[in-house]
Amino acid sequence: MDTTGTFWMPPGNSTIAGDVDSLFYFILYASIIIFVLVVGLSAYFSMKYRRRDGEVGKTDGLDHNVKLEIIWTIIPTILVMIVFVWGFKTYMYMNVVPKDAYEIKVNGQKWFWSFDYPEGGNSVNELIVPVDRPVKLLMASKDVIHSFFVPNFRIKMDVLPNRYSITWFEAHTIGEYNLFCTEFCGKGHSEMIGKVKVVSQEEFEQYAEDLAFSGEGMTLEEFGAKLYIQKACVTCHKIDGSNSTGPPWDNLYGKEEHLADGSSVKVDENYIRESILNPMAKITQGYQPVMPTYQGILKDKQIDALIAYIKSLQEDESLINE
Amino acid sequence: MSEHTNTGHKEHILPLSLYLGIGSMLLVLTAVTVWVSFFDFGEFNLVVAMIIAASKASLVALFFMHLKYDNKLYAIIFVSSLLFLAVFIIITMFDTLRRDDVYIEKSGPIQKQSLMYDSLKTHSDSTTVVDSLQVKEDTTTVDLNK
Amino acid sequence: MSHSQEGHPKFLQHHFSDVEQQRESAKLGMWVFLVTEILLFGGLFVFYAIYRAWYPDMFHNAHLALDVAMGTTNTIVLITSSVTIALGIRSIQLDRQKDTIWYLFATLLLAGTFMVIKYFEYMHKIHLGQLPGEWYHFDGIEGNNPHVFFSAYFLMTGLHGIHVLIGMGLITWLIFRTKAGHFSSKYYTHIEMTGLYWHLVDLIWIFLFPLFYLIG
Amino acid sequence: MNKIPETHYLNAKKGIWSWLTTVDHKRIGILYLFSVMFFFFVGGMFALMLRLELLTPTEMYIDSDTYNQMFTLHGAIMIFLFIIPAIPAILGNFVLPIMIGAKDVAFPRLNLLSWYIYIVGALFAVFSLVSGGADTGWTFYTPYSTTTSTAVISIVLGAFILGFSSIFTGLNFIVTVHKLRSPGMTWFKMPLFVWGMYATALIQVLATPVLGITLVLLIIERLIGIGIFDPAMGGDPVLFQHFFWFYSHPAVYIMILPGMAIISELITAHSHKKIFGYKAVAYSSLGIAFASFIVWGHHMFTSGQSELAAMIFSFLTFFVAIPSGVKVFNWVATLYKSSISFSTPMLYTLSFLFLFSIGGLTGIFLGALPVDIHLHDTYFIVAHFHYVMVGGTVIAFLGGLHHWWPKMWGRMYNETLGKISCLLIFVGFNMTFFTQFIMGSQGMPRRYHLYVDAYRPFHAFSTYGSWVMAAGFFLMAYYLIHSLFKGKPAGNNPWGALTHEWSITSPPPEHNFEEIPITEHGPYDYDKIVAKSTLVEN
Ligand code: HEA
Ligand code: HEA
Ligand code: HEC
Ligand code: CUA
Ligand SMILES: [Cu+2]
Repeated sequence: MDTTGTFWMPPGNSTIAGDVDSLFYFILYASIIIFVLVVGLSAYFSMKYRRRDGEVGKTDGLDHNVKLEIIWTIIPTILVMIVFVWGFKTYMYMNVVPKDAYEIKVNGQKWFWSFDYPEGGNSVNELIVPVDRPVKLLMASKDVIHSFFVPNFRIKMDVLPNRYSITWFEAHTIGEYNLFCTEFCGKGHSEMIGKVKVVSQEEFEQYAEDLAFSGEGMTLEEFGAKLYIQKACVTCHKIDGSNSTGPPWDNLYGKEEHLADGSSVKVDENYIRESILNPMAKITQGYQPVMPTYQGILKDKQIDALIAYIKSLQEDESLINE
Repeated sequence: MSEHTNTGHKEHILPLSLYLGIGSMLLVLTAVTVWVSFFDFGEFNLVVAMIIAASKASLVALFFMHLKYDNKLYAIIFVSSLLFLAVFIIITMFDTLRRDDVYIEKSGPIQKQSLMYDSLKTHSDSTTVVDSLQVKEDTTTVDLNK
Repeated sequence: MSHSQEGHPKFLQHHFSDVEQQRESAKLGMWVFLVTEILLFGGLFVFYAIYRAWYPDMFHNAHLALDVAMGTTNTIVLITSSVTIALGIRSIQLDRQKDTIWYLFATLLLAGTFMVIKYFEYMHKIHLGQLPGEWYHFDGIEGNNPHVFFSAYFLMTGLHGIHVLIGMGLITWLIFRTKAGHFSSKYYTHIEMTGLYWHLVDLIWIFLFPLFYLIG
Repeated sequence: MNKIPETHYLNAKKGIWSWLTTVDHKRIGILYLFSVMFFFFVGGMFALMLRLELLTPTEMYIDSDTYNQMFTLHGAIMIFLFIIPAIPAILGNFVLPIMIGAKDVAFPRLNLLSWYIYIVGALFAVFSLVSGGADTGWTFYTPYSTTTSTAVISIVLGAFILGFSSIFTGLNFIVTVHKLRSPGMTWFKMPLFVWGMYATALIQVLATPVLGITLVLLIIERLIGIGIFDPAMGGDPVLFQHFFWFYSHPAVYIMILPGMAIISELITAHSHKKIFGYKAVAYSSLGIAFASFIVWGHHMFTSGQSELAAMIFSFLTFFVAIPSGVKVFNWVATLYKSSISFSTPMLYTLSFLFLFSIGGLTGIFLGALPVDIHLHDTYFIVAHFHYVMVGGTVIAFLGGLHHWWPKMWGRMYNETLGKISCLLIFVGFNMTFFTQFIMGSQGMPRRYHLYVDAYRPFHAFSTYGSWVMAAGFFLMAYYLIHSLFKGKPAGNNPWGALTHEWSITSPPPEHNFEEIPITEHGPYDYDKIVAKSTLVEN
């Protein structure tokens, strides 16, 4: 099992990577031999039989050779059959999820990934899995087709709207790997990049607990602050007044927000809730309508916590209290 | 003019009676197919109807379209188009009917039509997939009797 | 094959060496064209086959909404029109231009009848809201996605109907040209080609009829 | 010294109108030449803009939406407006009837109509371009294509219309080959170019209608939601992929078979050697054509299609490789004991052998299920299809263009510049696209505007390569246009080749032949006949 990566392949960090790579290299070397044969011979003939100045005459009438023709039909046929059978076997292996696999629900959506863990936790754009344990991904999309691709694991599977698709892997090295969306899904397609974080079993349990955490023993505000990071709001919303993809959250609550359609609205609980669940309903002036919906991802309590957190970022007491 | 020899110069002029005969056979077959549709052969409904339709179609092609008398090339062309269509249908159905070979979860839509965008279940409370398939059945019927 | 200098007929195009070659080319071309037509419809048949296999019950329930009597009548009408156009070709082969015109005219009338019946069927469905896709607003058909059945129905019969209309245009044009004396037993390629086309339209209907009206 | 004949097809009639109403297959070929090359230029400019943007991992000068529209237009223009019509409609139209000793194609008016349809289709595509562009990729996958807000309908309609243009060309060739061969031109005396075009025509006629109906369904789905492809209406998006690839996989052989057809012609004409295994090469064209209809699902290995279907498709895919291999080996064997002249067309032929082998062999990687799962929708795919389409078809097309250029215009282009530009294209091409194999297997996804920093060196090198290649193309455009006015008269048979088109004047007379020629010898009987090159005298 190589984990270093080569000229052709990125490090292979899952159990199937080795199989895929050996087939890849088998085809590669066979191809190189055939290629050298084809190009080498044509180069050699071109040199040897090049037309010397003025020489124009009859050429050799050789026009077939049955033995040769049979050989170059049979040998490639054998080769491709080897490739097929080999590929077939590996494919079967790649397709049958081990019984004891840990099942994670994957949701693809323009343009981020979210993951639901059996313990009840949820994470966005960061898939956390235990090392050396098969993980089954049960995937569906909320809008268009996406595709779940982790080069280091050699797995890829389209994520379809209104239909489940399945893939699995077993990572054997701890680390952080790129997760790409490889089915074109619109503007943010190339930014629909996440991470797969492979951690030790103990660490994983810690994470799972953390993700499933529903704020017991914390104030709503504190919980909101945690979610702000955990659910990736931080990627688009800053709290230091600076602009990012989305409007900053500090001093947001209670103010009059100008909308793209010219009207304006007061930022209160209802508006924030709507912005989270149905972001396209009211677009803030000066911003693109790119915020994803968190419908189904955030639970009520979490939304409340986020609202409390946003509220806490308002310095002007008078706006909060009325 | 390599293919000239294949056909006689004189066009076949078929007797009137043949046209009328074939025409009436077609009408009879139409009656038959309507008639048998009142019986239920279960699985074979489709087969029976298609056999009758195919015989009608062959009559039209062979006699009205002169395939029986013309250059065989035309018949080859015609039949090959049907073959390619068959390839299209058969291989596509190899996929569409067998998506759940390995996993039943893949068998069908999660939800009926446009509901999907807002009601796709995220199993934060660890419902198993089979449960959610049940859910699907329910919503479907509920939806239909709305 | 040298140029036939004597009696070089008016309708012979310069790049053909004789009438026979021109005629056969046209016929081969027509057959190849029919192949493209079959595959064009073929896509819709695939659509039908797959959804029928997915939702057999829905297809059964939905097909009850179609009127078998009208469908049967239309089948008879179309088959008869196939006979008349075939007879039209036979007449021109025998140089009976008058008969040809009558037969073509009969075909045209039958095609018109077909379209009128189709019109009533369509109007009825539109009235009830048994329409394709988003326009579907009819209760009372049980099963998954009944609008898909009507999508298939309207698309397939619709495309077929368009072909009937095109055929009607062609036949009208043939009637005028036959009247003008353009055709004879020596040269009737256009009638023959239209005949082939018309038979194909009939052929497709022969399949559509049981698929939609008889077995659901 | 060679002379250009007094009257020929180019000056037999005069004025724009005579061109727009011409039914002469040669003139229609020329009409296609200019329109198709125009779109090649447009598509190429989009490609250069894409590459420029990809020079850096972050946004450089265009935003994601623009980038997405650009690769969509690049792909759609290159496929539907350039590569599919390129060889059949330009070179096929020009030489096929002459090669079989006919005065024209079977249906000259249909031929002209197909050009007008092409123009109308092109206008729709251009309309989509000016009305904001479409951003679906050339594959128009649902449900993205049914929900995006861009001008999808007009470009889809454009592709639909262009399909008819392609069908009519194919239909014409089938009938022409069957019915218009001159006396003595039996099936096995036909030049292999004709065989290739015939096999192509079969695919055009059988597959293109399915594209037509698919696109119509897509448009209707988008307009009124009929529920076949859009899951929101109970449809199945994977079904769209079946429909699309049922056409588009055979379509890739609509692109390569004509290229292979040209190579068979060039390799004999420029090495004055009888083709090795004539029948094998001829039949393998048909073999490829038929096999191409049963492998489409190899584009859908990760789409969620059933495992069984995936295996069937993988198995069948490999069988396409066998007849392609037969061709390649036969070409190489043809060179044995030949007399090779390093003319520009021959250089293109040798480049073809090099590049197409790489392109085709990488197809084997993709046909192998587990490997494709890793490589699907990465730059490995982009590299694969540019190697077969550009390295295969475009290179063959350019070879053919140079080969028949003197026949078309009666004048020679500058051979030295020709060789330089061929070399530039060859080197630039490999720089651009070989790099993409590596970054692809390293995991770089395609259709990415922004990318992870690790891939930067590959992208940068690839972009430099595209400039080298562009330089080659511009040089070519220069000397070819120059030759139209200033080129030396080429004479009837500059290459000393044996097919019919070289026995008539350059440019050919209006009706090709005074008398329909009798075919007495095979097209490649270089062991029996020596045709003197008319270039030597210059
Ligand atoms: C001209 C166009 C062309 C041609 C000729 C080919 C030829 C082949 N292609 Fe390619 N292909 C495309 C254009 C083409 N392709 C395009 C455009 C796409 C992507 C579309 C998109 O998604 O946008 C694509 C994608 C594509 C895929 C899907 C990848 C994916 O998306 O995941 C696959 C998978 O099987 C594939 C396979 C093949 C194979 C097996 C051949 C074979 O025909 C190749 C046969 C040739 C050889 C093998 C070389 C010569 C043979 C020898 C020297 C003999 C020895 C050989 C052996 C022993 C094997 N191609
Ligand atoms: C025939 C087909 C064809 C051709 C020729 C090309 C040519 C080129 N292509 Fe493209 N390409 C596609 C078909 C083609 N492509 C397709 C189908 C896609 C997929 C789209 C999708 O994802 O939907 C694609 C995608 C694609 C991508 C991937 C984009 C992405 O996934 O994000 C890239 C990136 O490098 C690229 C680059 C290039 C380059 C640099 C060239 C260069 O070779 C171009 C060089 C050409 C010129 C510079 C023009 C010069 C011409 C003249 C000057 C006129 C000449 C006149 C005479 C000779 C008389 N192409
Ligand atoms: C992909 C970037 C992105 C992410 C991630 C994101 N947002 Fe937003 N958000 C935006 C943009 C852009 C707007 C402004 C446009 C609009 O109103 O839709 C916005 C607007 C809002 C508003 C309304 C603010 C106003 O001034 O009107 C609220 C509240 C909000 N987001 C909350 C959240 C929460 C809570 C999260 C995380 C759970 C989150 N957002 C994640 C991009 C994002
Ligand atoms: Cu999601 Cu691309
Ligand atoms: Cu393919």
